[in-house]
Amino acid sequence: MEYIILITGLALILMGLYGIMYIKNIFRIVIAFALFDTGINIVMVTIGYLRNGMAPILDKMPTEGTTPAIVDPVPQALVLTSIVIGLGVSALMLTYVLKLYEDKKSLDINSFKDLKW
Amino acid sequence: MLMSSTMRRIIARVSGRIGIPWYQPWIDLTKLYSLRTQISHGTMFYLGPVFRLMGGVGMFLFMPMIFGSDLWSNYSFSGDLVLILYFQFFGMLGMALGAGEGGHPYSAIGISRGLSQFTTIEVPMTLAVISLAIQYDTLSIAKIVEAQQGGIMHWTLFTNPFATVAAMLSLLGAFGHSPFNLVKAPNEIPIGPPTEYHGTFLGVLRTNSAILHVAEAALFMNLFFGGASNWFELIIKTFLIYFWSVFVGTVFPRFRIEQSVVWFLKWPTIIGIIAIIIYL
Amino acid sequence: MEREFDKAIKEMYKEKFLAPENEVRQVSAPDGSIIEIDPLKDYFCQERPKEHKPRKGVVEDFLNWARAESLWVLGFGTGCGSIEIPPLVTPRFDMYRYGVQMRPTPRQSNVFIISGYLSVKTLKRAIRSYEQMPSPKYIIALGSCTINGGMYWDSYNTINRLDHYMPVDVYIAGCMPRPEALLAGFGKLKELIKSGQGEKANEYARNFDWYKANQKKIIRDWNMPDYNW
Amino acid sequence: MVAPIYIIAIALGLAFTMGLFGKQLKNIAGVLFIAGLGSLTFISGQWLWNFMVNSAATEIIYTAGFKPPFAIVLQMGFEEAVLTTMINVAGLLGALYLFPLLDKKGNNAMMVYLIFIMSTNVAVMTSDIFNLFVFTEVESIALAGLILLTGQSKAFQAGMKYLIVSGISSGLLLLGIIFAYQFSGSLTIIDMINANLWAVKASSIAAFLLIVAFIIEMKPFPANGWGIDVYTAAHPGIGAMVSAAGASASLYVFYKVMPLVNGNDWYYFIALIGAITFVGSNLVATRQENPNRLLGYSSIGQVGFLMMILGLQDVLGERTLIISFSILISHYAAKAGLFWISGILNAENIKDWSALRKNPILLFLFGAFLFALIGFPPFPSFFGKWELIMTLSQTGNYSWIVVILVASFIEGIYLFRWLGYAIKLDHAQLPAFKTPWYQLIPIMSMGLILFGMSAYLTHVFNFGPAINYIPLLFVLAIFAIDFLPAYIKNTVSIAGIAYYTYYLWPSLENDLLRQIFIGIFLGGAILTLVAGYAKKGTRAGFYPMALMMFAGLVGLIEAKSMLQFFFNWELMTAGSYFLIIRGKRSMPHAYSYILFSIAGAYAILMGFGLAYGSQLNGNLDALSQISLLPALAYSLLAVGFMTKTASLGLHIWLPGAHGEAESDVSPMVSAILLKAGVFGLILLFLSIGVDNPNATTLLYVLGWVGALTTLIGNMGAVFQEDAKRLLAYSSIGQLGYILFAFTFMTHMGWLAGFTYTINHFMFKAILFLVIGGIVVKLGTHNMYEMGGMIKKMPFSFIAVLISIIVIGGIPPLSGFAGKWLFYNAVIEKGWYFQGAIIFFAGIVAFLYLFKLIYSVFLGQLKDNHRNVKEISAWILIPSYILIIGIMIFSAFPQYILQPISDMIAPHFQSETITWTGSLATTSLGYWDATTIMIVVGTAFMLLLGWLIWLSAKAQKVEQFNIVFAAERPFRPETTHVSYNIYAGYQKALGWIVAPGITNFWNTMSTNLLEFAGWTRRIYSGSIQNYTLHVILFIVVFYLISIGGL
Amino acid sequence: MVEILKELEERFQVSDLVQQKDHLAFVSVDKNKAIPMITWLKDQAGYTSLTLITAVDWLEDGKFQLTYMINNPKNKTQIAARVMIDRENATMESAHHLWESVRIYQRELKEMFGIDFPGSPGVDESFILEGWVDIPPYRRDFDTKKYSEETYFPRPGRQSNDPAEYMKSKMYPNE
Repeated sequence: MEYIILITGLALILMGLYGIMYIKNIFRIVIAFALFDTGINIVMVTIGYLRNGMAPILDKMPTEGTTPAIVDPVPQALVLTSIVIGLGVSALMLTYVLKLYEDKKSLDINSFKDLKW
Repeated sequence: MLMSSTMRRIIARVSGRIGIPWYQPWIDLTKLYSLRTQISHGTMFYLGPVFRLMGGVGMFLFMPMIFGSDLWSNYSFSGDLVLILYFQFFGMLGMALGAGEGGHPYSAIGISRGLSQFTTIEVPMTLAVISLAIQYDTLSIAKIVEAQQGGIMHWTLFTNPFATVAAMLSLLGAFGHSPFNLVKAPNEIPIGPPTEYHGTFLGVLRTNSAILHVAEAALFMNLFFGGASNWFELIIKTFLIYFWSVFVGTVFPRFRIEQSVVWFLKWPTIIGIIAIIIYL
Repeated sequence: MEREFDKAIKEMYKEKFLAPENEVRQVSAPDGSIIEIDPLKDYFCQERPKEHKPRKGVVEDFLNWARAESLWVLGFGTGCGSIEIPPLVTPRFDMYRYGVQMRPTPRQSNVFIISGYLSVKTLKRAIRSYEQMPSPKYIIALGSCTINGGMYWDSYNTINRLDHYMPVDVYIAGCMPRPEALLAGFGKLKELIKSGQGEKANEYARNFDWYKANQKKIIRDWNMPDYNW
Repeated sequence: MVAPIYIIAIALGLAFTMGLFGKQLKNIAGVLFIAGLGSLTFISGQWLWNFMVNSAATEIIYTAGFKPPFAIVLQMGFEEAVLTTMINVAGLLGALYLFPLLDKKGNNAMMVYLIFIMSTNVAVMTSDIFNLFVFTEVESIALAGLILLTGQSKAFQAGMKYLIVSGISSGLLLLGIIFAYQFSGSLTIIDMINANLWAVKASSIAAFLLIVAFIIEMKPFPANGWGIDVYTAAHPGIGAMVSAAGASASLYVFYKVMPLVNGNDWYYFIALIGAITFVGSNLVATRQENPNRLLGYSSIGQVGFLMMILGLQDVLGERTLIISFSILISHYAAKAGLFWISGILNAENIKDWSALRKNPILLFLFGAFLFALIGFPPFPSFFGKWELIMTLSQTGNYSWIVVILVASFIEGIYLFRWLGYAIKLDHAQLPAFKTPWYQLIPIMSMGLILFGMSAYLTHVFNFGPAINYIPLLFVLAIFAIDFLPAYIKNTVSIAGIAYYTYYLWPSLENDLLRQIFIGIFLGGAILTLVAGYAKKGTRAGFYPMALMMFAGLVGLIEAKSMLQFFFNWELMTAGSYFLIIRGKRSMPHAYSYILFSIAGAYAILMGFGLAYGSQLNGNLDALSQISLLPALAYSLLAVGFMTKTASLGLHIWLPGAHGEAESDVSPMVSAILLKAGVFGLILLFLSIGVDNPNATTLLYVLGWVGALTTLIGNMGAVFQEDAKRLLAYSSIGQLGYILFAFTFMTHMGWLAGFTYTINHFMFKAILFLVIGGIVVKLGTHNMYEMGGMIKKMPFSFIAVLISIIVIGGIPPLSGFAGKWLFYNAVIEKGWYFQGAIIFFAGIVAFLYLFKLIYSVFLGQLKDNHRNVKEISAWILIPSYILIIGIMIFSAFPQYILQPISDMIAPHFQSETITWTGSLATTSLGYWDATTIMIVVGTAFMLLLGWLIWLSAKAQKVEQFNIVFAAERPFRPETTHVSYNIYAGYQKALGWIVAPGITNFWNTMSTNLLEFAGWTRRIYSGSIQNYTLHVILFIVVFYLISIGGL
Repeated sequence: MVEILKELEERFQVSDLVQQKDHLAFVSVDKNKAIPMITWLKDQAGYTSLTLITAVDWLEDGKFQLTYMINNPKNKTQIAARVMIDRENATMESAHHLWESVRIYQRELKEMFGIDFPGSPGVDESFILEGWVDIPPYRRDFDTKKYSEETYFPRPGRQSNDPAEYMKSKMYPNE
C-alpha cells in the first residue's frame, strides 16, 4: 500500500517534470508544477507513514518500553509547511502567468524567449 | 693620410677606362673645388659630406696599413676589427643625412636602396669576420695579419677559403659596382644619393670615395691576403682587390634591389655559414 | 577676321597662366591657425645671379686649364641632335680622352649641349637646367636650328635664335653635325676656356634682365622664379 | 546584546505592520523601513563587534526553547555574524539606493524587500535544515516579488523561469530532507552530518539530493540560465542584492551542508563543478555586451570560484575560510557597486558605459571594483589569490592553479574590455545620466568597504611588511591634490621622487645592480616628468597613475620577498595600464597590453608558487633553488617577465601601446617600464646561476628568442609609417638584444646586456620625448606627413641625430660599446648564428633610423608646417641632460662599465675583460673609447672646418630649388619620398615580418570568442531548456557520483 | 572586310565607302552615329585597337573632318571613320571611355584645332603649347610664318630655297 502511494508520488513528480519540460502552455506548466509539488508532498507523507500506525495524537503517555505505532509527526508537519509554501509559489506563478499574458497576449512558452545568451 | 695621394692615382687608373688620362681625377677634383657658385640646402648639407669623409678617413685612421710599421699602423691601437666594421656606418649615415637634407626624392630613393642592399651585404661579411675571429681567436687586425705571415700558404685565402669567398662577394656589394650599383643608377635616379651635391661638396665626396675604396681594399688585404709589409706590396694588393670588383662589374648587368638583397642572403651567406660550421 | 570661338579662346588665356599648384593657397597649421602659402615665393630662392670676378693671373689660368680639361656634360637631349651625342662615348670617338664625360644632373655638369631645335616648352626646361648648373658653365649649340631656326624657322612653336635666351659659347653648324664636329666643338670650347673667354655665365648674369625679357616674351606661363638656383 | 532572533522579529513585524498601513501612512512606512533595516544591521554588527573584540563564544538560540523541528534554531557564531553583517549592510545600502523606487511602488514593495533580507539572514543563521528550506523558499518568493519591481516584460519572463527552476530545486531539497530525516532522525544539520548519511548507500541518495539542490541554488555552469536571466532582467539594485547578499548567503549555506557528503572525492567533485562554473561562466561572458548580464555571469563565475575553494578545503586546511572570505568580500563589494553603477547608467550595452567618464568619482570606483574582481593589489582578492596559489602549490595541486589562473585571465578579458570602453571608447554623444546622492552614497560606501577590507585583510594576512607604504601614501597624496594644475603636481611629484631617491640611496650602498636600476627608474621618472611641464591643464588622473607605476617600480627594486615583488609588479602594471590608455586611440592597445600583462603576471605567480612550494620560503632567493618542476618554473617566470620586455611572440601589444600613448607617457613606458622586465629577467637569471642544469635548454631557447625578437622588431620598424610605432618596434628590437645578451650567462654577455640596458634607457627616452613632442606639435603620427623639420627644430634634430648614432652603434658614441662587447661575447660563447642574426638586425636598424630622421627632419617641409616652432623647452631639457649622459658614457665608459664588470664577476667564473685606463681588453680584441672619441672628434672638426672654408660663399636656397629632371616640384607632399620607402626591401625580406604572430593571437582570440559564442547558445531563453539543463545536470552528476563511488 | 562594310552600311548608314587597300577602308559617318559605330566595331566586330584620331581643317567648307582609325588585330584590317563636324564651335562626343589613349588624342585636338570634347578628362590642359594665347595653330587660318617672325627673333640674312629647284641647280647646273 505504502509502495503504491510512494510510486504514485514519484509518478506524479515525474509527470510534473515532464509537464514542465514539454507542455507549451504556461498555464498548464503551472499545473504541472503543482503536480510535481503534490507528488513531493505525497512522497514525504509516505515516508513518514508507518504501517498500521495511528495518528500522532496522544491522549495518554505511552507506557515505558512499548513503542506505540504512531506515525512520525515530523514529516506531516513538514508537509503542511511545504503545502503552504507550494501554495504561495503556485499563486505567485499564476500572477506571473497573468502578467505574462497581459504583456504578450500569449500563453505559448516559446513567445517568452527575449532573454538569452 | 700621406699615402692617400698615391692611392688615388691607383684608383684613377683602375676606375677609368682605357682612354682616360691618369691625371683626370685630379683635374676633376681641382675643378670641383674651384667652382664659383654653389648652393646649400642647410646645415646637414654641410655635415653630410663631412660625415662621409670622416667615415673613410676614420677607417683609414684605425687600420694598420703596413705590417710591422709603427707609423703606418695609424691609430689601430685604440680599436679592433669591430671598430672598423662599424666605422663604415659613419660614412653611410653621413651620406644619407646630407642627401636627405637636399630634399630630393631621388636621393631618398637612392639611400633607401643603398641601405637595403647594405644590410645584406654585411651578412656574409659578418659571417666571414666571425669565422676569422674563430680561426685566429682574435679580433685585432694586427694579430690577424701577424698570423698570416710566413708565406703565401698562410694567407687566409688558403687557410680559410670559405670566409674569403664570402667576404669577397660581399666586397662586390660594398664597392657598389655593377651588378650592385642600383644605388647610384646614373640614368634612372641621377647618381642616386648625391644628386644635389656639386662643387666642393662633391669634391669632398669624391675624395672620400677614393679613400674609402682604398681603405676597404686594404682591410681585405689585411684580413685575407696576408697584409702588406711594404708600400709596394700594399699598392699591388689593394690594386688587385679593387680590380676584382671592377672585373665582375664589367661582366654582369645590374640587379634590382630585391634581387640583390635576396642574392646576398643566398650564396654568400651560405658560404659564410659553411665558413663558420667548419670551425664549430 | 576674328571669330566668336577664337575670341573665346583668347579670353580664356588672357590672364597670365598659372598652374593651380602655384596659386597662393591657404592651409591650416596643426595649431589651428590659417596660414597663407605663396609657392613661388616660399618654396624658391628669389636671389638674382651674381657676377663672379675671375681670379688673377696664373691661378686663374691654372683653374681655367682644369675646367677645360674636365668638361662634364649634362645629359639633356633637347632635339634630334641628341642622337649624335651617345656615339661620343663609343671607342671610336671616346670623348673620355679629352676629359669630357656625361653627368646625369645639372648640379654636377658644366657644359650644356643644346642639341637641336628648342620648342618653347623645352626652352623653359633648358633654361631651368642651365640656371641650375654651377658657374662657370658653358653652352654648346649644336645644329642649325639653334642658330637661325633651321628647318623649323617658320614654326609657331620653335625658337629661332638660341642666343637671345641663353649665352652660347660655341655654335656647331649643320643639320645634323656629325660627332666629329661635336668633338671639334669641344676642342674649340677648351680653347676658349683656356684663353679666359669662357665667361658666358657672367655675361648671363650681367645681361640678366635682357635675357629674362626675351624668355618671358615667349614663355607665357612663367611659373618659376626668375632665376632657378 | 540583542538576540539574533530579533532580526526575524523586527523584520517580520515590520513587514506585517506595513501591510496594514494605508497609502496615507507611506512616509511613516518609509521611515520604519529604513529604521528596520538599520536595526538589523545594528544587531548583526553588534554581534560581529562582540565576536571580534570580546571574542565571545558561539551562541545557539532555540526559539521558544524547543528543539527542531518544533522551533527555529539559530546559530550565531563569528562566521554568521560576519555574513549577516554583510547581508544587512548590503540590504541597508541597497534599500537606500532603491528607496525612491520602492517608495513609488508602495508599502508592499518594502515589505517584500524586508522579507528578502530577513530570510537571507535566517538562512545564514539557521542550523536546521528544514528551516533552511523554508527560508530559502521565502527568499526565492520574495525575490520573485522583487523582480517584478521594474515591471518590464523581460522581468516577468525571468521571474517565471526563476520560480519554476527554483521550485524544482526546492522540490529536490524537500525530498532530500525527508530522506535524510528518515535516515538520521533529526533535522539539524549537525546531527545529519554526524549520522554520516554518506556511508550507507541507501541514505546516500538523501545526501546527494540535498547537496545537488544546494548546488543548483548556486547556479552551476551550465545549468544556470534561469539565474542569469534574473540578473539581466531584474532592476540592477535587486541584482546587487542577489549577487552580494544572496550569493554570500547561499555560499555559506553550502559551506554548512557540505560535510554531508564528507569524503575527499566529493569535495574534489564539488571543486570541479566550481572550476567548471568559474571557467565556463567567464568564458561565456567574453561575448556578453549587456552589462547586467555580464555582471551576472561574472557573479556566477565568482561563486563558482568560491565553491571551488570550499571544495578544496581539505587541501587548504585552515586557510580556507580566510581565503574564501577575502575573495568573497571583494566580490561582495565589487558586484554590489557595479550593479548599482549599472542602475545609474541604465545602459543596454557596455559600450554605452563610456558615459561614465562624465563622473570621475564613479569612474574611479568602477575601476577599483573591476581591479578588485580580477585580484589586483591592494584589494583583498589579491591577497586571497596569492595565499590560495601559494598553498595549492605547496601541496602540489598545480592543475588547480592552472584552472584558477586561466579562469582569472578569461575574467580579465571581458572586464578590461569593459573598463577600456568606459575610459576611452569613442562615443558620438555620451548619454546623459543623473547621479542622485542616495544612489551615490551606497556605491561610495561599498568602495569604502572594499578599501577598508583591503587594509584589514592586509593586516590579517600579515602582509603589511610586504608593502612599502611611503610611495603609496605619496600616490594617495597626489591623488588628493588631483584637482590642482598640472605644473604644481608635476613639481610635487618630482620633488617627491627626488627625495625618495635620496632617501633610498643609502640602503642600496653596496648593490650596484639595484643602483643602476633605481637610476633608470627614478632618474628616468624625474626626467620624463620634467617634460610634463609642457602640458597644460590639470591632466586629471595622470600623476597618481604615473606615480603608482613608479612606486611599483621602486617596490620591485626594494622587494625582498616574492610577495613584495609580485605586489609591486601588479601595482606597476595597473599604473602603466592607466597611463597607456590615456592616449587618444589607445583603447585596443591598452587592452592587449593589460591582457598580456596579466597573463604574464599569472605566469610569474605560478612560477613563484613553485618556488614557494619547493622552499617554503617567501624570499626572492627561494628562486635559486626551485626543486619542484624547476624547468617549468623558470620557463614560466621567464615568459612572465618577457611579456614586459615584449619578446618574440609576446610583443604584439607593444607597438600600439607605446605608439599611441601620450607624448611623455611613451618614454615612461618604453625607456623605463620595459626595464622592469629586464630587471625581473636579471633577477631570474641571477637565481638560475651559471650552470643550472635545469635551465640550459631554457637559456638556449631564450637566446634564440632574443635574437629573433631583435630581427623581427627591427624589421618591423623598417616598414612603419607611424613615427612612434617605429620607435616602439625599435624598442622590441632593442629589448631583444638585451634578452639575448643576458641569456649568455657569461661575464661578457652580461656586460653587453647592461651596456645595452643603459643605452636603451637613454636614447629611447630622448627619442620618444622628442618625437612625441614633434608629433604633438605637428598633429600627425605619420612620418610621410612630416619633413623638413631640421630648419624649424634644430635642437630636436641634434638630439635625435645623437640618439640614432647611439642606436646604430656607430663608433665614437656609446652604442658602439654595446656592439663591441657583443661581438666579443658572441664569439666567446660560440653562438655564432644567433650572433649573425643579431648583427644583421643591427644593420637593419639603419633602415628605420634613416627613415625616422629623414622623414621627419629632412626632406621637404610641408605647407602646413611652415610656421611651426621648436618643441617645448621642457621636453628638450631632459633630452639634453640625457645627451650629456650619453656623451659621458661614450667618452669614459670605463667609469660605469668597470664597476659593473666587477659587480657581476663573482657570479661567473672569471672576469674576462681587463681595463687599463680607458682601454678595454678581452681575449679577442681591444677598444679604447676615449682615444677613439678624441681622434674622431679632432678629425671631424678639421674636415668640417676645411669644407666650410671651401664653400663659405654658397647660396642658401629654398626647398624646391632642386634638380627635378628639368621640371620643378609642385607640392612638398609629392616631392617627399617617404611613404613605403623600403618597398623593394619589403618585396625581398618582408615575409620575415608577415604578421604571423599577430595572426596567431588573433586566431586564438577569435577562436576563444567563437567558442564562447558557441557555448552560450545553451542559454536559449526557453524555460524548458533551462529545466532540462537542471535535470540533466542532476542526472549526470548522479551518474558520475555513482561511478565515482 | 566587305561583309563588315556592308554591315556598317546597314547598321549605321555609312557613306562614301572607299576600300583603299585590301586591309584598309574609309567610311564616312554621321556625327551622332560615329561613337556608336566605333563602340560597335570595338565590342562586336573585333576592332579592338585604336590607331589614331586626327583632324583635317576644311576651311573652305567650314568643316573639320575627324578621322578615327581603328584596327582589328585578328584579321589585320583597319577601318577609318570620317566624321564631318562644323568648324564653328567645333564639338564632338568624347570617346575616352573606349580607350585610355583617346584622351591624349582629344587633348591634342583641342589644343591644336580647338575641337572640344566635353567630358574628356584633362582635355583643357595644355599639351605642348604651354600658355598659348593665339588661335589654335593647326587651323588653316593661323599664319605660322607670320607668327614665328613676330615672336622668335628671326636671324636676319636667312635665305631659303625651294629644295627641288635648289638641288637641281646644284647637282645638275647644266640642265
